[in-house]
Amino acid sequence: MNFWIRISDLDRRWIYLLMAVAIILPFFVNITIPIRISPPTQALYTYIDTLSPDSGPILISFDYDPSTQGELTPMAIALLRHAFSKNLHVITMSLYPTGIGIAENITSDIAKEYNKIEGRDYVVMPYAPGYQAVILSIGEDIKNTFATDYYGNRTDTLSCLNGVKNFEQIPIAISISGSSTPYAWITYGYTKYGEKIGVGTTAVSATSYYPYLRTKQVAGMLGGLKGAAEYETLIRKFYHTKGRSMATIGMNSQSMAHIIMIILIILGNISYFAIRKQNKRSA
Amino acid sequence: MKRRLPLIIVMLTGIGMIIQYFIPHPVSKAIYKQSIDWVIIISAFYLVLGVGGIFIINYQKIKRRKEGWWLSIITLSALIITALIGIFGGIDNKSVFMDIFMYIQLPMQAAMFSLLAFYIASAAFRSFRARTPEATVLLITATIVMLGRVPIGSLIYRGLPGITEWILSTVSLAAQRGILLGVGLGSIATSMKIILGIERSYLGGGE
Amino acid sequence: MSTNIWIWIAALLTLAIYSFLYKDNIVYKIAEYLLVGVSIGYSIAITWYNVVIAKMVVPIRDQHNFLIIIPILIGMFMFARFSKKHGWLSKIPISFVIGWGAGVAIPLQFETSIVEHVKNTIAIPWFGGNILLLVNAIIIFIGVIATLIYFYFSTPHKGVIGKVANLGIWYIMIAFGASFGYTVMARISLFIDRAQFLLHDWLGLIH
Amino acid sequence: MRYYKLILYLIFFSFVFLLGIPHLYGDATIRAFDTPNDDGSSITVKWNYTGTGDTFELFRKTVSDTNWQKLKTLPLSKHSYVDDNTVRGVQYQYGIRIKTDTILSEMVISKPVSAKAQFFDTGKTLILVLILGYFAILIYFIGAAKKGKSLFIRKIAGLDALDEAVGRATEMGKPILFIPGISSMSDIATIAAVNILGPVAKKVAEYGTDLLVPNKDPIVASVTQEVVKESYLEAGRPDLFNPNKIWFVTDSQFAYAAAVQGIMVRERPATILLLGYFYAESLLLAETGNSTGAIQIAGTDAVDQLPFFITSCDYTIMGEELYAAGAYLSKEPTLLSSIKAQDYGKIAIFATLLLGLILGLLKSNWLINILTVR
Repeated sequence: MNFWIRISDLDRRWIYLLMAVAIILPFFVNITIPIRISPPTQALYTYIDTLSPDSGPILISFDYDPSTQGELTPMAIALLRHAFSKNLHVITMSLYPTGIGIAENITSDIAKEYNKIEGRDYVVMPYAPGYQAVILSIGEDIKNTFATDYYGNRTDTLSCLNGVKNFEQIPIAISISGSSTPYAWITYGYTKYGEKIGVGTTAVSATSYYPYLRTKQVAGMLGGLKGAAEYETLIRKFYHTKGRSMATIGMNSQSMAHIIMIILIILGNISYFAIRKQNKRSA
Repeated sequence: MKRRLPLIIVMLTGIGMIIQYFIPHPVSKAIYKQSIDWVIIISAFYLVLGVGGIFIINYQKIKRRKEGWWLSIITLSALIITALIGIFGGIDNKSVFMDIFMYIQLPMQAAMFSLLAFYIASAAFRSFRARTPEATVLLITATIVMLGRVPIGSLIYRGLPGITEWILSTVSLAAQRGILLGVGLGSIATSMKIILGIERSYLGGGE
Repeated sequence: MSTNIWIWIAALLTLAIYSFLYKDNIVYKIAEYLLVGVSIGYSIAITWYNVVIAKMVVPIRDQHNFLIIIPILIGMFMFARFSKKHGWLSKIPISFVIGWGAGVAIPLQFETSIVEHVKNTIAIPWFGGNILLLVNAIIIFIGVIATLIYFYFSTPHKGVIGKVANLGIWYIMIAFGASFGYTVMARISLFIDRAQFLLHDWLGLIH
Repeated sequence: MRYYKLILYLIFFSFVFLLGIPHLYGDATIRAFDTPNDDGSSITVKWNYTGTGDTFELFRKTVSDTNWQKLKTLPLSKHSYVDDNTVRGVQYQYGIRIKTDTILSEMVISKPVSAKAQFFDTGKTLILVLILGYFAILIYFIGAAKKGKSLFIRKIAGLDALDEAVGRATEMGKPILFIPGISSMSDIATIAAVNILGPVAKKVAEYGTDLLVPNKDPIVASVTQEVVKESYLEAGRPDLFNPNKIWFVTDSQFAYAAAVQGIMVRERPATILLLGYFYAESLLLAETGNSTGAIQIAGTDAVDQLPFFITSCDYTIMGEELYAAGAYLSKEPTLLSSIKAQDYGKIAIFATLLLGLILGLLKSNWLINILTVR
């Protein structure tokens, strides 16, 4: 019975190693754990899927900084792939000065996958200060908010923005954020201009948007890595997108890690009871 | 005077800020905005003090060749270099300062933060043992919620995400609300004691 | 494999932090002292721009807001702590900061952590027609009272009070379990992110 | 008799007045007034209209102006508008027209009005009442405590362990590590932590043990330094006080955690006290401390972090117990008085909850309306 005592006092480094393996292994081994699509993800997907190239550009705002990149970047990538697969025009921007670099990197990377050209198929906007002011100003005239794009081209010369004045020509604005910026989009974009708002947020913040989904103030939401993985599943299924499905891989790691943790907890408890029984017997 | 003046200042600023809350007049709003800046400015002086302390401690370590004195050289030079590059080289997105932040500070902070993935597992393994009924409840809820959040959970049992959601929005919410109500009452009472000059430990004990 | 020197630095520093999981070692120590130094240097530079320039120099020089001199003077009093005779002056800045904090907190605490929670707890949908929502609201109501009773200090936990307080403990344990399980996912995704950085951005082992 | 006539006149003239409005689509009235409880930056316009039409057109002019300026086109479902683009003190008049695609009605015009700033926000009366009431209870108990009335407080788990933990460190000749949270000084949890630090430092000084206090906030660092110095003085051992052992580490959360983690494994403290406000680093600190085999006592009012302390520490002081602990240890009766006030606050909350329950069953929204702070 010495075994149980050893399990019970297992050196924590073994646990660390187990966790590391559980998380890293799925990167290399192809496991498919079926992913069930949750209603908020489905809602966002369906809305974007009904759009056509003449519905006007969709707007994706990268309202996050490097600290929440892990959870949020896969969402941005999945949304961009969906839009580019459908030949929709895209405007990307950020309400954060530190988010603008991320927006530019990711948008241009994904655009390359689809041979999309800046100015014609998509636009990256530069940083403009103030959340409220920026959103309100897009509601009036986006070319006034951003006189030039990120690369310094005048926005009124870009064919992608032909006939686009304000929210009326932008069918949806999606805020990807680990903080409270989606609230600003809801308050100023939806309430004031009736713009459809989509939200991509971290797993921890996701629950706070449920009331807004219920009242339809938010058209759809991706919550955490799971939400991103669901979206990736949808676009893989219907558009056969290639490229790394970061979140799906991450989700496999996530599932593996949770399973390992639960096995550890069960082992811990078995050893606890075994040792107790042993002690009772010896007493 | 020496003992009284700090307490009088506490009382005046405290009551002033309470009154300000009730006055929508622009003068009151302006005072509030200005006061935030004042607090930020005053706090900045403490950073000077703190950094001064760091210099003294590390300098002494180096001077006396204490164990690990050369590590102090790393801290001090990193501090000085980063600060100088920031102040003289600018802090915008394309500056060297931002590179230092993005590729030195941020990765290490993120790595520190991510150690939690390991620690949370080891903490759960060690302490989630059904020793008492209360501990058992804790361990069962934790397990349900843990499973309810990943795709594999709904493969085991379809209803798990729903149960998770339900626990979080009822029982869990109730307990948190109860704790927060108590914390609210307690911290208001402490704030009031501060304004009344009864609570003055922040002045550094006794007198 | 990455050819960007910054990525290499970031990756090696990340590994240095992870080496602590095995045991404390010289590489971790170097990373730790470097991180401390860089992070203070970062704060100094940020404070320089956001406080010294934006809140002191600009208001005085460009906006002629000479009121800003007051908090600067108050902040300077802090250095009096090095003087035996005028040491008491150093308590003035802290008094201002603490009094301000207490005054701002009192009404806000009442509004956000007391009134709002009480209101949400009594808003029970008795006649909404949805039994599930009603039951949930009642579970919350009972939980709030039980948890709050646990934190009642004026009577020992005996008799009826003891029983209700015990129920409170159960609520609290479920909440803690749920919140632990809920956090697991977020913590693990932190390491997933770092692992992807190391394996993809740095080593290019996964695509 | 004269009043009777006056009323008749009034009725007569109001008829004439009403007839004077062109009845294109129905009757409209408009009212503009200073928005209550604001800083004097807006005017609220409300109108009533029953009749047909497509949209409202809202106009504005200053009294001295002759030209109307169109403010906004609003749907027929709207009956109010807050004009937040006004200059305080200037007199404005508002007018509204009802529009169909072919016709525009006559304008209905409001009385002149100007935006004023208020000196008391009546929407917040409830908060004022609560503050004053709570103040009164607190002052009553402070008075009682000063008169020497003994105030019963139940035992707080983890507090007794504190003495033991300090004692253990002295026996083993190892240092005690005190972490006052990572929040600022205006956080009440930090103040409670500082309150506990005083007595702990005194005991440490009496036994001649080492005390380490790394800080994440420079203000907290300067306060903890003062507190410990004072305690050593009170214990009669100012010679043992070393200001370098109570220091500011860095103000970055995870850099601080990295440094404290290092201190834990290198200094091997026998006792670790984690008291104050914590964020995600709570488990980093508590797990590392746990791995060194130290006795750990944690206390925080950060609800989100409590589960992690419970799993990794030997004793956990939860929520407001932390404030009580500080008062309890300091043995200052006036400090204890606030715990009594808190308990009365709880009784008031119970009463409100029960009243709300009963009123809810009676289908009354009265209490909920009162509790709505605008």
